[in-house]
Amino acid sequence: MTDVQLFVGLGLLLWLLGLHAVMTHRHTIHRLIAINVSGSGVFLVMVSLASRGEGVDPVMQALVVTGLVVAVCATAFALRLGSARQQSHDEAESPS
Amino acid sequence: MTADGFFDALLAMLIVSLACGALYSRSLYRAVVFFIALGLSLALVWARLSAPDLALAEAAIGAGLTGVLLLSALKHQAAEPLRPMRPSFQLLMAVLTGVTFLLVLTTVWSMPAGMAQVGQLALNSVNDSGVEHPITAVLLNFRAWDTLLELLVVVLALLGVRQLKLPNDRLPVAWPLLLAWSKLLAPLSLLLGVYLLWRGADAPGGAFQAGALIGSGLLMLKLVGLAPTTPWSHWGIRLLVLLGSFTFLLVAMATDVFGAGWLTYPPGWNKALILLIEVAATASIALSLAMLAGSDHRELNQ
Amino acid sequence: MSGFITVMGLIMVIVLTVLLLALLASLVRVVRGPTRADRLLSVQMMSTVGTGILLLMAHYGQQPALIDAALIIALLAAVINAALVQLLRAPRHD
Amino acid sequence: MTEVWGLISGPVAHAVAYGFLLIGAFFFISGTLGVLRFPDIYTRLHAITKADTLGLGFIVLGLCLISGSARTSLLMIGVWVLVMASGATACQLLARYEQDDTDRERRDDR
Amino acid sequence: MSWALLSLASPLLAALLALMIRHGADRIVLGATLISLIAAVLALASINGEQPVSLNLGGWEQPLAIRLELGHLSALLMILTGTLHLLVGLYNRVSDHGTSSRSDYWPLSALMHAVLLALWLSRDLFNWFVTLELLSLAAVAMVTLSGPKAYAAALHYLMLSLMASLFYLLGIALLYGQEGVLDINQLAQQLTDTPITRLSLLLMTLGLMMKAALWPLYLWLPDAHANAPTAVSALLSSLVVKGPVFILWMILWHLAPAPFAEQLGLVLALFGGVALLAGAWSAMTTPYLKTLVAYSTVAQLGYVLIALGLSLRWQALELATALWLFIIAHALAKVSAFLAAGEMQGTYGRKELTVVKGATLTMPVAMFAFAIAGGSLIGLPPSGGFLAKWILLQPMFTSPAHWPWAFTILAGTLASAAYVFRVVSLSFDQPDITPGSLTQNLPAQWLSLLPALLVWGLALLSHPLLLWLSRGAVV
Repeated sequence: MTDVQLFVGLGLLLWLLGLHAVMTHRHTIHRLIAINVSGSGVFLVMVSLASRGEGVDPVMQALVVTGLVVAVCATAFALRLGSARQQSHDEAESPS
Repeated sequence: MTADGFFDALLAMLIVSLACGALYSRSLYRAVVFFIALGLSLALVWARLSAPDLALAEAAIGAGLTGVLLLSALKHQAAEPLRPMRPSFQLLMAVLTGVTFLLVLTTVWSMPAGMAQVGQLALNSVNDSGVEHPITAVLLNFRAWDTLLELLVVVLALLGVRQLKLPNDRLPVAWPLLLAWSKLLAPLSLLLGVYLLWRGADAPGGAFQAGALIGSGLLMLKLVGLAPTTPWSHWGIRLLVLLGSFTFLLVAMATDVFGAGWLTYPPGWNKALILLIEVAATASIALSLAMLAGSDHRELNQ
Repeated sequence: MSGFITVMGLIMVIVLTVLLLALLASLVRVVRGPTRADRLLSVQMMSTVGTGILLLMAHYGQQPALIDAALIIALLAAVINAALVQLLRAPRHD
Repeated sequence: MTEVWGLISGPVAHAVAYGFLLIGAFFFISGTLGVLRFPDIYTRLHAITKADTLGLGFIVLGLCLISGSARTSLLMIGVWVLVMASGATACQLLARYEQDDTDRERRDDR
Repeated sequence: MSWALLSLASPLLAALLALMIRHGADRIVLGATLISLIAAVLALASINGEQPVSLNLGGWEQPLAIRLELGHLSALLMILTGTLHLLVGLYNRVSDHGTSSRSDYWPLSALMHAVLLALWLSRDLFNWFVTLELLSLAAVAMVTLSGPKAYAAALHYLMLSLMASLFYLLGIALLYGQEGVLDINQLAQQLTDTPITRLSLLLMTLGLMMKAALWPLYLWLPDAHANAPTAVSALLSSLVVKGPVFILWMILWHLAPAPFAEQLGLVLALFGGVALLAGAWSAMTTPYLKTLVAYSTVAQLGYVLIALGLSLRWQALELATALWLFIIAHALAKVSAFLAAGEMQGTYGRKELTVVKGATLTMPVAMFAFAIAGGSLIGLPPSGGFLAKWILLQPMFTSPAHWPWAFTILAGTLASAAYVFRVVSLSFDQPDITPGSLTQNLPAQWLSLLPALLVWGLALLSHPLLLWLSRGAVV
C-alpha cells in the first residue's frame, strides 16, 4: 500500500462516514458538519490523486481551492438559514 | 513499516477519530469542537501531501471562519431537538455504507499512477502565464473563468443571507483583555493577509487565502464590537463586496472586445492584470466572508 | 556523514511522532471535558502542537510555505477562543 | 563574526539543534501528561500554556539553528511569539469564561 | 461566438449593476435580458446549419483551457432561457403578487440567467460543477424570498444539493484521476471502459439526479417550488432543474461506454416510468394548487428520464431530440401553469385547490392559460408536448418488445390528464364569489397566457426546431 492509496482510502472513508451521518442525523448543525466532513473526504481524495507523480498536479489542487471556497460559502449560508428558521419557529411557538 | 509510513498511519488515525467525534458526538458543542480540531488536523494532512496552498486555506477557513460560524449557529439553534433516527435504520445505513465503501475502495485501488495530462501541461505553461506559482497560474489564468464564477458564489451566498430574517445578535460587552487582544490580532491578520497576497505570485498563497484571513480578523472585530458597522445600504460597502466580480468581469469583457478573446490577457499585461484582479478579489472576499458570518439583520436589511 | 544524516532524520521523525501522539491525546480532553472551557482548551493545545508539527514539516519536506500556515493557525486559534467567549457567554445586561 | 557563524552552522551546532528538538518533544510529553492527569481546568490551563509553549520554543530554537536562514528564523520566532501570546490570552479568557460559567449551570453541553 | 458571449455577459453585468444601483433594478435587468435574448437569437443565426463553434478561454491550447461551445442545442436553450426570464420578469413587474421591490429578486434572477447560459455553453466537467453550485445557491436564495414559511424547504433543498455536489465532485475527481483531462470531447476520445469510469459516471449521475429532482431523489422539489414566490417557482420548475439534466445528458451520451449506457439507460427509463405515475398520483391527491403544479414537474421529468434512458439504451439519437423538445415544451407550459396558478392564488387569497372553483367565470384569462398549458402537459395535439411525445413514441411502435414503454407513456398521459382535469372541471363549477369582488390584474394574466400560446405555436416552428435539435443533439 502506497501513501497515496492510504490517503485516497482515508478520503473515501471520510466521504462515506459523512454520508452515513447525514442520513442518520436530523439536527441542522449535525447534518452540516456531516456534509463538511464528507466534503473534506472528497478533497482528500483529490489532493492525494494530485500528488501521485513526480511533483504535484497544480490543476487538481486549484480545483480543491475552488471547491473549498464554494463549500465554505454554502455552509455559511446554510448555517445562517438554519438560525433564521429556528428563530421563525420559536416565534411561531411562543407569540410574545 | 518505514518511519514515514508510521507517521502517515498515525495521522490517518487522528483524522478518523476526529471525524467520528465530529459526526457521532451526542452533544452538539462537542461535535463542533471536534470539527474545528478536524480542520486544524486536515491542514497537517494537506501539508503532508505537499499542498501548502490548501494548508493555508484550510488553516484560515477550518480554524477561523467555520469555527466562528458553527459556534454562532450553535447559539441560535441549540433549541432544535436532536430527534435521533431509529437504531434499526442507523444499522441498515451503516451496513449499506460499509458495503459501498468496500466496493468503491476496491474500484479505486486500480487508479493508474503518474501525473495527469492537464496538470503536466499546466506546469509546462507556467512561464507564459505571468506568475511563477503554478496554482495561482491555474486559478487566475488557465482556469480564470472558474475563479470568476467562484467569486460570484461568494456574492450569491451573501445575497442569500441578505434575504433572510435573521435573529439580531446581542453580544455581551467584551472584556477589556479581549478588546486589547483583538486590537492586536486584527492588524496582524491584515498584515499577514497582505503578505500572503503579495507572495501568491511566486509562492503558495493568493487572493482566497488572504481574503479568508483578513475576513477572520474583521469578523473578530465585529464580534467584540470594535468594527464599524458595514451596512449593505451603504454604496461603498456594496462596491467593496462586488469589486472582485466587477473587476474580473470588466477585464474579461475588455480582453474580448479589445484583445484576443475572453480572458486572454494580452502579452506583457498578464502579470499586472492578475495582480489587479487578485487585489480586488481579496478585498471582496474578506468583506463578504466577514459579513456572511457576522452581519445581522440590521446591517443587511436596512 | 550519511549515517549522521539518518540519525537526524530519525530524530525528526521521533519528534514528529511525539507531537502527533500529543495531538491524539488532546482528543481525550474533548471527549471527557468536563467543562466547555476544557474542550476549547484542547483546541488551543492542538493549535500549539499543530504549529510545531507544521514547522517541523516545513523543514523536513522543504516547504517553507508551511511556516505561513503555522502562523495562520496560531493566529486563528486565538480568534476561535475569542469567538467562543463572546458568542457563548450569556449577555450580562439585557 | 564569520568564526561565530561557522560555529553556529557547524556539525556541533547541528547536534545541539537536534538536542533542542528532543528537549522540545520532552516538554510536549510533559504538557500532554499534565492535560490528561491534572485535576481541574485551571491547572490544566497551566500545563498547556506553559509546558507546550516552552516545548514549541525549543523546537523553534532547534529549527532556527538548523536552517541558518535569517528570514525563516525570524518567521519561526514570530510564530512562537504569537503562540505564546495567544496561549497566555486564551488561558486568561478561558479561565474567566469558566468562572462565569460555573455560576450558571451549563456543564451539560446539550 | 461573440454573440453568445454578449448574451452571457449582459445579464451578468446587469446583476452586478442592479446590486450596485438599487434604484431601477427591474429596468436594468429587463433591458439586459432583452439584449441577451436578441444576442442569443443572433448566435443561433450565426451558426445556422453549420458546425458548432468552440472557444478556448484564455487562448490556451485545448486540454488546458476551459472550452465553451456554441452548438444548436446550446443556442436554443439560451433563447429559451432568455425568453422565459423576460416573460417571468415582466410578469413579476406587472403583477400585484410579485416579489416586493425591496427584495433582491432582480439581481438574483439575472444571476440565475447568466449562470444558466454559462452552463449551456460550457463543455468542462469542473466548470459545470461551479455553475451547478451557483445555480443551487441562486435557487435557494430565491426560494427564501417568500419569507420564513419557506425557510425549512429552502434549507432542505440546500443541504440536499450540497450532498449532491459532493457526489458529482467525487465523480469528477476519479475521472480526472484516471484520464487527466476535464474537457468532455477530450474525455470522450480517450475514455476506456474501466470500473473507475463506470463508478465515476454512476456517482455523477446520482448527484445530478438529486439536483434535477429526478425520481426517486425528488423529495425536496414540491416543498421548495410550492413555497417560493410565483415568479421564482416558474423559473425553478422551467429552467433550474433542466441545468443538471443537460449535464447528465452530455456526460452519459458522450462518456458512457456502450454496455454501461445500456444498463444505466434501462434503470433510468424505469425510474422515469415510476416518476410519471408517482408524480401524477401526488398531484391528484394534494389539496394545494401550487403543490399540484410542482408535483406535475416531478411527473413531467419522468418523460425526460424515459427519453434519456431509452436514447441511451437503444443508442437512438431521435429520442434525444424528443428529450429536448420535452424540455422546451415543458418549460414553456410550466411557466404558464405556475404564473396562472400563482396569479389565481394571489387574487383569491388562498392556496387551496378549491379556490379555482368557478374560475372560468371570475378569472377567465388566467384559467384559460392554465388549461391550455395543461393541454400541452398532457400532450394534446398540436402542442409542443404532443410533438415531443409523438417522436418519443415512434421507435416504440416498431417492435412489439417496446410496447410496454408505449403503454407506460400512455398511462402517464392519462394520469396527467386526470390532474389537469381535476383543476379544469372545478373551474367550471358555480363560483362562490362574484367577479366584481376581485381586484383583477389583466396584464399579468395575459402574460401568463403568452408562454402557453408559444408552446402551442411550436407546432408551426416544428420543422426548423427538429432540424436544429437533431443537429444539436449530436454535439
